[in-house]
Amino acid sequence: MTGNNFGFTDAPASSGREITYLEAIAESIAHEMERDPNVLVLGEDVGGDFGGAFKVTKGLAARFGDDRVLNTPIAELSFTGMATGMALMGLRPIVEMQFADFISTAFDSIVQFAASTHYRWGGRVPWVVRAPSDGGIRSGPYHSQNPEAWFVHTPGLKVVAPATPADAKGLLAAAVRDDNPVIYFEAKPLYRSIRGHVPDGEHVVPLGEASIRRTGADLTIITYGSMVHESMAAAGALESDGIGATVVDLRTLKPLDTDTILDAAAATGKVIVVHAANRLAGVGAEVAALIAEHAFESLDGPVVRLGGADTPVPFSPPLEDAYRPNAARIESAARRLAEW
Amino acid sequence: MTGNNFGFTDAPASSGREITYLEAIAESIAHEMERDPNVLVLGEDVGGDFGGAFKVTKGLAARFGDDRVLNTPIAELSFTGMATGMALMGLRPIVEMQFADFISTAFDSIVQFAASTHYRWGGRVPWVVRAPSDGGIRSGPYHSQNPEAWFVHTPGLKVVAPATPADAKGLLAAAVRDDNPVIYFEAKPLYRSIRGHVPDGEHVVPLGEASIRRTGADLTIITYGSMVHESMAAAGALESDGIGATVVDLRTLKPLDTDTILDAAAATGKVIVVHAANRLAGVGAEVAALIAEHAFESLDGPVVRLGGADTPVPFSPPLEDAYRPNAARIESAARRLAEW
Amino acid sequence: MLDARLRTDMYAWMSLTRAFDDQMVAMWKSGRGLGGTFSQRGHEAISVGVGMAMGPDDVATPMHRDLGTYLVRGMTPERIFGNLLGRATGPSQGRDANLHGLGDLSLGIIGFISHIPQALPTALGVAMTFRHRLEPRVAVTFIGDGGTTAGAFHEVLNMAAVWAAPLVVVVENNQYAYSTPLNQQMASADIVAKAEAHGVLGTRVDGNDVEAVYLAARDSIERARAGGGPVLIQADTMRMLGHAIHDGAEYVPEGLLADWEQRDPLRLTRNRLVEQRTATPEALDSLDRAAASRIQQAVAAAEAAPFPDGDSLTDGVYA
Amino acid sequence: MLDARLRTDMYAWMSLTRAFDDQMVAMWKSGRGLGGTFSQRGHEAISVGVGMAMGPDDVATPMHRDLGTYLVRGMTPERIFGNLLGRATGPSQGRDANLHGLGDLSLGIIGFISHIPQALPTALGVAMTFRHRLEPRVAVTFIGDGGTTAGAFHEVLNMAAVWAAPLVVVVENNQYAYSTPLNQQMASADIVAKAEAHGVLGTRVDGNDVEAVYLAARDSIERARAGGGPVLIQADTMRMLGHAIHDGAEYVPEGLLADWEQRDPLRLTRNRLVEQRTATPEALDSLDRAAASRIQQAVAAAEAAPFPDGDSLTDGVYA
Ligand SMILES: Cc1ncc(C[n+]2csc(CCOP(=O)(O)OP(=O)(O)O)c2C)c(N)n1
Ligand SMILES: Cc1ncc(C[n+]2csc(CCOP(=O)(O)OP(=O)(O)O)c2C)c(N)n1
Ligand SMILES: [Mg+2]
Ligand SMILES: [Mg+2]
Repeated sequence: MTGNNFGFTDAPASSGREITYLEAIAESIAHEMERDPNVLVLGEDVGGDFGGAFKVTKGLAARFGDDRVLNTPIAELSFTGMATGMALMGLRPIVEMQFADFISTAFDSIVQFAASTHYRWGGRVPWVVRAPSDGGIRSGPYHSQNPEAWFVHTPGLKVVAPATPADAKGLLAAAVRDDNPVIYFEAKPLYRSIRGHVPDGEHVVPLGEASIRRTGADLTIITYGSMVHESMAAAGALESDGIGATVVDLRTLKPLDTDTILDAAAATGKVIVVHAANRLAGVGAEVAALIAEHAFESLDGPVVRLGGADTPVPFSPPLEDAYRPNAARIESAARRLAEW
Repeated sequence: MTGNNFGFTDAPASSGREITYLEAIAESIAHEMERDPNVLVLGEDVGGDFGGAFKVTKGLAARFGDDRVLNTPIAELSFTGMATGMALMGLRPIVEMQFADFISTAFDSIVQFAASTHYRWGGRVPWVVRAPSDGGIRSGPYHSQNPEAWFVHTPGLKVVAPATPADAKGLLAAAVRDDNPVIYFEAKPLYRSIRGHVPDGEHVVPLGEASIRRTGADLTIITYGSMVHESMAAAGALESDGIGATVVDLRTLKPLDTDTILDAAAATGKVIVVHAANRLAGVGAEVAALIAEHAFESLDGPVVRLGGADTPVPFSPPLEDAYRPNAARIESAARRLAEW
Repeated sequence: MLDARLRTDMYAWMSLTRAFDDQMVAMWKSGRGLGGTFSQRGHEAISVGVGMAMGPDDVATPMHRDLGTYLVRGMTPERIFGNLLGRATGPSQGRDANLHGLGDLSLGIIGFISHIPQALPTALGVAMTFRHRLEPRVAVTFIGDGGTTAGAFHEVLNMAAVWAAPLVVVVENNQYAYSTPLNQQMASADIVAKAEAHGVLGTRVDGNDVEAVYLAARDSIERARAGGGPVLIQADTMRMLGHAIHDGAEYVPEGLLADWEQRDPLRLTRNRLVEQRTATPEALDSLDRAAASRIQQAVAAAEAAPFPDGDSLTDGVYA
Repeated sequence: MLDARLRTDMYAWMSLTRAFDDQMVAMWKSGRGLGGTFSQRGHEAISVGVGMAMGPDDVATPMHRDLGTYLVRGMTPERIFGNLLGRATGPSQGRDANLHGLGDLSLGIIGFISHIPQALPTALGVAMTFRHRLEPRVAVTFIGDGGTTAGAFHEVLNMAAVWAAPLVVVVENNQYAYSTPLNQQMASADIVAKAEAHGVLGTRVDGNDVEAVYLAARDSIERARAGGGPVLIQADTMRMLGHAIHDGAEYVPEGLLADWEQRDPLRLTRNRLVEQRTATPEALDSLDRAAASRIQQAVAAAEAAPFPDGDSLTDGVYA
């Protein structure tokens, strides 16, 4: 892994090429479309030569035909609902939200219908909603959101948030093949800033399995998405001062890998939970609460949480920088906790 | 307080009459409309002689005119957005969702626009969305939801959830007078099952202040809404076995009364957090995480959470009963914790 | 004129629908029900007429007043009563309430979702699947007058027109959305014009005349099947009982109900069949009796069926 | 014919809008910007024409191509550039990005919200407030062709018609929603017909002709003000640059742009003013120069303005 590289790899360097996070997503979509004729892509501007606001789907229409790469009008509620209808009939649509921020427009169709259908009467809804999320890139309140907590709280969904190119590919493959509605949060700031080794061809990362990115004896940082990289940077800095940090990349946010979370918490007795999303009632609250209930006896200090402020994501650099956790803040929280 | 009464009162018996939770809401709306000509009511079926699915607004149209009690078409997204426009112009709309379950239809307008407007450019949005929530009454997945966590996670909103008639009146008054968008979760199962003393005339319960419903030295139960009553019943049963329980009724879920939460947690060292909503990544996760971080040194046992299962709210009695926390389950969790 | 057998069948299905409804209303009023439910009275011609016009491989997304469609497509009254009564034998196995969650893809039925009008986008997805696979199948979806004021109604008509999706949208205009009369819901009740503005063919039909409904639905479905694109059918009727079982509907003027009662879909069909000598009153009476006893049998079976086990609570959340 | 002064003023405001846009595009292309932004080229006649037709007490909810409306209503270029550059001096104080969050109720402007088309329900609420208070004021809202395919567009038209709300909806049909041409967005581009189906009066106007836009807006606003109910104006134009600053718009056929370039709103107005001897080319040139220097001054002030302090992050979340 090069670029914004903190020295960890997903895949042995021998097994693939170095590609960007964005390329890994694009490759995975194409691979799944190749493999299964039921897979198709839909969303605003995804089709034609254009290939979407971030060009993730560029080239797919030429390769697979307009019929499998469908440009939609601006109507997230109904085109996501349409995907549910398609999924019930056996197709496997991959729906692109132009930005994760617009997923709230499709909310009813996701949380009320897609999420509950299997429980209510057995209909299977094998779709994936791709949601380009996260900030740090001066995009303001409407193009920077991390709304995963809404969906983790909702029964019947699965939620993933890859942090590396290899996981981006492998989790998308797993999401497409899963028989349930999966929301796939892409971290926009990683799109082109992160490169990594990604296996050629078939590569599936099972849903529900966290990844331990590094181990250290003193404390555990539990995180996901772009904050994995900030946490790794912090862990590197801590190590030079003799503080050993384990970094757990959750990868799947629903269902959570509680075993890995609790084992890692118990192993170090001190835990920091970090995400870019609003800390208040975020996914980190669930992780911290799990630990406070089920790893209580092993705890040697408070379960610390870092996350976005309880404000919209602000635009101006001084504000956005104040809003967002980063390596320096993780590091200083870790130092305080280590001294506990 | 009579009916489903666990021996606690909000107001001195001398200061008011005994009325139901539903009557208290209705009285508060009328009182606010009387007091301030800017207050108006809108929603599906709220107007005319009908007065809404639960008859909360019955009589208001005759008293205040059709112009202040507006029947809307089925268009939650836009009539809630309309309320935001009204609020920006200085009106104080009270919007009724027919059921809290349909608040997801209005989601964009609440979480994206109303919630962020003051931060983004200073516009004030003094509206209240009334959301008849909660289950236990065999209404199935679409008429039993407790979606408060979505909104607690969203910056810029306030969220309240009264458990008693007096608080129902007083929190609604405070919500209407607040200059921010407030979501007011009514617990449907309490509508007619709970009666209590409610002050006549002016009665305002400030937002952001939890209420300690009873004190006990051994453990603290932190809860809100209908589960306050189940928790009080459990506390009563525990007391007869010599286990003293403090019960904290949060009342306001956003902003949380962190001082009261942390003080109560520290005082007993053992905490159970209970709500009817899905436990996973629910409001209780935030409460538990707060305690695990900021009251860690005082903790004498794991922070236990009880909540709904991670399933849609099922209809059939054996399933719904299995889904939902109740006094017996709270009591047994408390006994286990007390023995820790 | 339509085949005599077909026309008598229409009566039979409507009679079964009515018998179900009468029984359900009586049970719920007397406390033998569970939770709430929705009366079907007034909607029999629409739900049966459209249901019978559909082909076996077509797929329906019925709404809460389309009991006839479920029955015609083969969902047994036992199963539906099982759902209403929260039994393990209903299509939702006790998980969903009343007429929600009555899904069975083997019968080409997608379970109803409460959130209005979420069924429409789903039906569009079904239609687009057929288009995608070049299958000669049609998705048929149902919506109330109230549902047409929700934005997704228009989003779906618009997209269906852009893609010429094989979708038929049946608007059941029963004059009310809960307590709200049509004129408080919309300035123009010409829903056909709204469809046409999107480029969707529209047609209006007497929703109490089962043969008219059948013909409109048959033609629309065949047009959609042949690649002619989406069609909207506005079927006008009256909701004869309250919105739901607890609703006395005091807000509905009595005269309005009396007028529509004259045009009761079953009475209309019966009179026509008798006048045109397609069936004798006795033959129709005997259909009514058969329907009533079929329903008795279904209720008995449903009431005898087990509730789901509380331990199964978390089963089936995921596929 | 309209007053000469008014017609020259229209040119002046369009010239200011164009000068702002040229400067903004140049700055952002050369890396002197912050985040993204949206070019206004092609929309000057609409945003200025409607802005000038509004009364001082009317309220606008502009979209992302309505720079002219902000300027006409008195929001200074300094403040707008301040917003674009994330400075504390913008109406959002650095909290919202580019043309979002430019709200100032003292100017009768509600800040834009990204989620399409959330501005419409807001404007309906503004209009309903005026109706409620019996104030002779009008809410004017703006939406793109793309926005009309979102359901809330219809929800709002429907409710506005039911309540005869004093609302004017301006549809800026610029042939594209991002990369998606009109014919992939909707089967019928006759948006007036869609309004009329809801019972909303509709009218279509050449969106590059500022006088035509002004007249249509003036008449619609006066009608709404007089209690005549809502009006929709479909103004046709072309988005001349990409969707946003980063978008090369390779998907737009070059010939299409060349055709529309002939009908550039500024050129059209200039030619007409000169032909009709309302203004000399020199007078118009001098307006252009004044506009350019006004913009230079604004950029200098905005670039010199402070960023907000990171410590103010959590201020202002609540009122
Ligand atoms: C989004 C949404 N809001 C509110 C409701 C509550 N609700 C259930 S049925 C109904 C009235 C529906 O009227 P209509 O569409 O005309 O159908 P009808 O009941 O008359 O057959 C309402 C408001 C709902 N189901 N979904
Ligand atoms: C609900 C929603 N979905 C997607 C977007 C992203 N988006 C911003 S502008 C735009 C195109 C808008 O097209 P149109 O309404 O025609 O306005 P134009 O940009 O052409 O002026 C899109 C898709 C959005 N802002 N809101
Ligand atoms: Mg109706
Ligand atoms: Mg456009």
